[in-house]
Amino acid sequence: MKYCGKVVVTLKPGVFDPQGMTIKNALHTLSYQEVEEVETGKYFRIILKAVTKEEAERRVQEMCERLLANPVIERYTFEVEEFR
Amino acid sequence: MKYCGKVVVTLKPGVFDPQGMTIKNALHTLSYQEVEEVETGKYFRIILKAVTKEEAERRVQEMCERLLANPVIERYTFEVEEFR
Amino acid sequence: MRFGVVVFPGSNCDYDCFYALRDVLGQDVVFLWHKNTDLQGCDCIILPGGFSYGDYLRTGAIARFSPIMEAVRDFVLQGGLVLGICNGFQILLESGLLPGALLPNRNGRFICRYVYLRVENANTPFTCLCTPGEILRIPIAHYQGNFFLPQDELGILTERGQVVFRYCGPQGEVSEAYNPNGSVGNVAGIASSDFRVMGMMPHPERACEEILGSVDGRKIFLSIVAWLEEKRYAGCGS
Amino acid sequence: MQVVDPERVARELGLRKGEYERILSVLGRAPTLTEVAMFSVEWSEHCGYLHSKQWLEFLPREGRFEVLVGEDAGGIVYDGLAIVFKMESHNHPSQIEPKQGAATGIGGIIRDILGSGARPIACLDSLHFGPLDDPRSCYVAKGVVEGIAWYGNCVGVPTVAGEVWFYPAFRGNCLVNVMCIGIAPRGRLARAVAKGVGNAIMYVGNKTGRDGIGGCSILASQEFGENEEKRPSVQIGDPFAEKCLIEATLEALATGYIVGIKDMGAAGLTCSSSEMAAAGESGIDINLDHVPVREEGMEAWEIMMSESQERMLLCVLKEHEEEVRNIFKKWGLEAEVIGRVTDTGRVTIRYRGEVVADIPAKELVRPPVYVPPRERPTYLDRINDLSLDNVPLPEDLESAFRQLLSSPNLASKRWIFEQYDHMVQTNTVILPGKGTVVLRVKGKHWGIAVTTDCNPFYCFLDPYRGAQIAVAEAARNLASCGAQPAGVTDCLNFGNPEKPDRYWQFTEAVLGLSDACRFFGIPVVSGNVSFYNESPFGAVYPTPTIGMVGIVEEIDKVVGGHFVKEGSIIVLFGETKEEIGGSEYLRVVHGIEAGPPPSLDLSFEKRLQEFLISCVRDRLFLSACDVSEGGIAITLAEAALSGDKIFGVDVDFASCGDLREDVLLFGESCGRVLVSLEEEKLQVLMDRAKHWGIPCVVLGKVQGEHIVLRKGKKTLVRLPVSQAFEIWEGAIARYV
Ligand SMILES: Nc1ncnc2c1ncn2[C@@H]1O[C@H](COP(=O)(O)OP(=O)(O)O)[C@@H](O)[C@H]1O
Ligand SMILES: [Mg+2]
Repeated sequence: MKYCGKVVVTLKPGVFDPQGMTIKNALHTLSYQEVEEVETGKYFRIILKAVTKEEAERRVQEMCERLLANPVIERYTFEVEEFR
Repeated sequence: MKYCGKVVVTLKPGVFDPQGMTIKNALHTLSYQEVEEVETGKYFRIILKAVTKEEAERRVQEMCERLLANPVIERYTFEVEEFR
Repeated sequence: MRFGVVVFPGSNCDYDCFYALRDVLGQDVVFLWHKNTDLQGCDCIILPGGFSYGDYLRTGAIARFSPIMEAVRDFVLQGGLVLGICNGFQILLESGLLPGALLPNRNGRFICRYVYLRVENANTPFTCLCTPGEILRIPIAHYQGNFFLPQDELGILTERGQVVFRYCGPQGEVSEAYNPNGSVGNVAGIASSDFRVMGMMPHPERACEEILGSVDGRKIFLSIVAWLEEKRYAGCGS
Repeated sequence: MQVVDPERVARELGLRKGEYERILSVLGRAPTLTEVAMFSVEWSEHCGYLHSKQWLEFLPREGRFEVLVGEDAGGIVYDGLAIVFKMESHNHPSQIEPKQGAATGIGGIIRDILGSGARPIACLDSLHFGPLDDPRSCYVAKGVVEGIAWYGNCVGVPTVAGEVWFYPAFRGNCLVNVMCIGIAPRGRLARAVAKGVGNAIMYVGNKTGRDGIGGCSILASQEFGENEEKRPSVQIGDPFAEKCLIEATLEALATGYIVGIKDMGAAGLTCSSSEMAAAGESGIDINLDHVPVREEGMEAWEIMMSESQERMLLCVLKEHEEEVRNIFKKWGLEAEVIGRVTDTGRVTIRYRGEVVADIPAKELVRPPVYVPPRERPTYLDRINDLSLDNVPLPEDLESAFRQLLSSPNLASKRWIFEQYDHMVQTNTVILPGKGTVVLRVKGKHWGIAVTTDCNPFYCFLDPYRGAQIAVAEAARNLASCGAQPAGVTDCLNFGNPEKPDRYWQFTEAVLGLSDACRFFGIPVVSGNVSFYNESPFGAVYPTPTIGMVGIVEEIDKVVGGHFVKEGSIIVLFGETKEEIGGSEYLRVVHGIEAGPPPSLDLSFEKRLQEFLISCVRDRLFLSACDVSEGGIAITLAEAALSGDKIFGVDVDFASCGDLREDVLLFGESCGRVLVSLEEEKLQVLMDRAKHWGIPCVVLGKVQGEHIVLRKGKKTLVRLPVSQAFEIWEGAIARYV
């Protein structure tokens, strides 16, 4: 079976996000004054083989812990679905 | 009212994603052999004011078109929900 | 006494370090390929600057899994000296050999320029030839040099003297005006609690020759030499 | 197989009717789809130089030093070392996707240098954008700089110098010209040949995808429309792979098993295979089934046309394929034998068991030549009739001075070069922003000075003289720091050559470039032509960008452009004439865009260059920089503001002749250089200048906290240096 894991890695609260700031300013310049906050993050879409969805989830979580996110500054969320 | 738009920008299919490839290789080295593909993208979380959800959606879509994604190489998806 | 400069794919200051050590300072130095685990009897390992694995994902995130990093970890446990410069610093943080993380620069851009550093602790193997408070002029060149550590942890680090360099003005003023990248407390370099591992964003190897505009970087390499010599002379670690 | 009409495909890929007929006669049959694709890229303007080749033959190829003209890059030899350099454009991709477009431009030019067997040691960039207050232009400018920074910094080749211009003419079509310099021992240079029957053709680097298909035939060889269809031709750069490719390639070359090498840039595998075969008087037989591909189901023509980046084609001595392969594998790159050298003289391409192309290599690399009509544009007479009487003398010259200081064309470029790692490889002796950039060569006592120059507005006013001024300025820049001009590379950016007025601009500029280089004895060792730089806003200014490399004989004697010592004497060489046409002053302060551009005296320039070199050799100067755009006033400001320490100046123009004050301050007469020196060397210098016939006046001193510019008793400008610095340093950053 194939699964697709979608991972979002964002900065922890309190960690300065210069990119988000720059984009917010740019949006203001483009006259999107209503924007109050922009937070940036990384997105990964991982196609993997696994026997069950649970296994796929376990593996994706491990990948997040070990490689995709740096726990000092980042946190992650993910979801896994069947892929066809 | 406040809304939260979550935007994911990824490369168009067929556009080379060197990051994804390098991460895939790294995952293989870390013995996640089951990984078949890694695609990278950018994630933005935008908090904005709007009168209705529809308006918020329209504005977020505009921001994607005008700033967050370059249609030459990228595409985007987003969802908007109420924020409190 | 021998230096080893680790070569990761994407390192690009490896040769600059090698050149500074061998051709300018006359030291014995070898390259260490990241896939090997034999440290070839080196007394000090240098993780050089550059873009290991293109900085794809995060700076240093992939390089820290290179086989040589296992050996470096053991080497540290045995009291060996490790200096991480720029990308090397980032790798040390990702490996957990030093605390904290490096975020993108506050202005969101790459910055290449000379900065001034104040030596906060002159009692480390990497600064023992400096005087406390001495000011060094050394270039930076990075996109992610914005050092981050939660405030309480920074307090402890400072207390223990692990903050080795801070960005400062030409007279040693440590202030926001002289903070190029937004680092907490203007931190430019830190050491481990046993002072055997140091990471710094500025590039001492770029400041070893008069013709390049500064020789202040020599102090760092020569401190290592002096410290190792003394240790050898004493016959044991200090 | 699907039935397609090759003639229709040929048309769609941009081949002209006569060209299709020539293909028929070359092959003696109808071409296959793959063959049409191969001809279309090889005979595109970008690869085939259809409209420019015959003009480029005028360019001088000889100079003071031994000249190397290779397949992809050229260079000079000094002290047994080959210094190879080349410039190339990446205009259209950068306009569409600024970051990736510019990044892949850097990647491409680095591979060109690498293909000659040299280690890339520095890059330069010459950039032309629309005004920064135009949002799209600002976006393009930011993206381009970011792309160059990202790619260049990551591969570890310092971007050490360049230039940047902002004019409305570049709004719809920016120019991104990038130059790379490499060095190698003379005997170690590689060639782009395939020879020795049975030797392997090896593909190395990244995998092939569908990116950039038709990039050079379509993107770089046609005008810019609003045509969305052309857009997917942009590629994504992979600087990490490029860095590994550099190291692996140099390691492979050192084994001695590499017979030939060529980068797969524009026109990809088609161009590299056919040109290597033709250069080696050989044939090549390639099986595309062995090409590492990134996507499934790629057609033969797609593989042949793909412009995927970070790839090279090698010709490897047979029976040594494994050794070479292992080097690339060690660096994590693809390396596959995809074919063999034959003696048929043909490029034979097989795919899935069929021969999909079979073309005589020599025919493929002999594109048609066109010399369309050319005609002097009518705007020239209208725009070159400036009379000083129609230019009112501003009452407040200080405010004009401030205005110029904050013009992005004249302001500090720190915002740009600080984003570039200009120090990696630890060779940069004079840093950007501090005069002409100088690189040392490790283990030698000499060094290399580099610059790019071209004022596109001058070229618009007079392409012939504009090109000559570009050459003269570049040479003057080099000579100011003590370097002997040694070689030129160029990048000729023009509009649609099929329009007679654009073509005239092109031919005039080439002749100007060629005459000036020949006069100075500086060979043009390499270059690039970029046509079709037009958008719905019109054609760009004609822009023949000059990249010049010079030799500094004694590296420890070079001087920078900035003042270094309080109390030193400021001297101006050269004559200030009543010239204001084409100046930034006229444009910015009066809103007048008119010429003629300043006059140029080539023989004086040549004498001045030699004089400067001799003075630097004898350590007469503390600093030296040439006077160009913005005139003496701006040059003084630059010299005062660009050092590690900021200085004031006190200068009197009384002895510069009886000229209008604005002309004195802001006129852009050629052939002038501003130096500072110790007072005790003044007499020696004056005597020497007299002996050489170089006009020389003492302007004043480096001193105080103000920029003070006077004419006799009258103070024209008196601005605190701190204020001047703020204006000048912040001008570009204000927009971005
Ligand atoms: N696009 C650029 N990239 C890198 N360096 C640049 C760029 N534009 C300008 N510079 C640097 O900024 C300094 C000033 O630029 P400019 O005024 O054009 O130089 P010059 O007076 O030599 O013609 C030079 O050192 C130049 O190399
Ligand atoms: Mg210039």
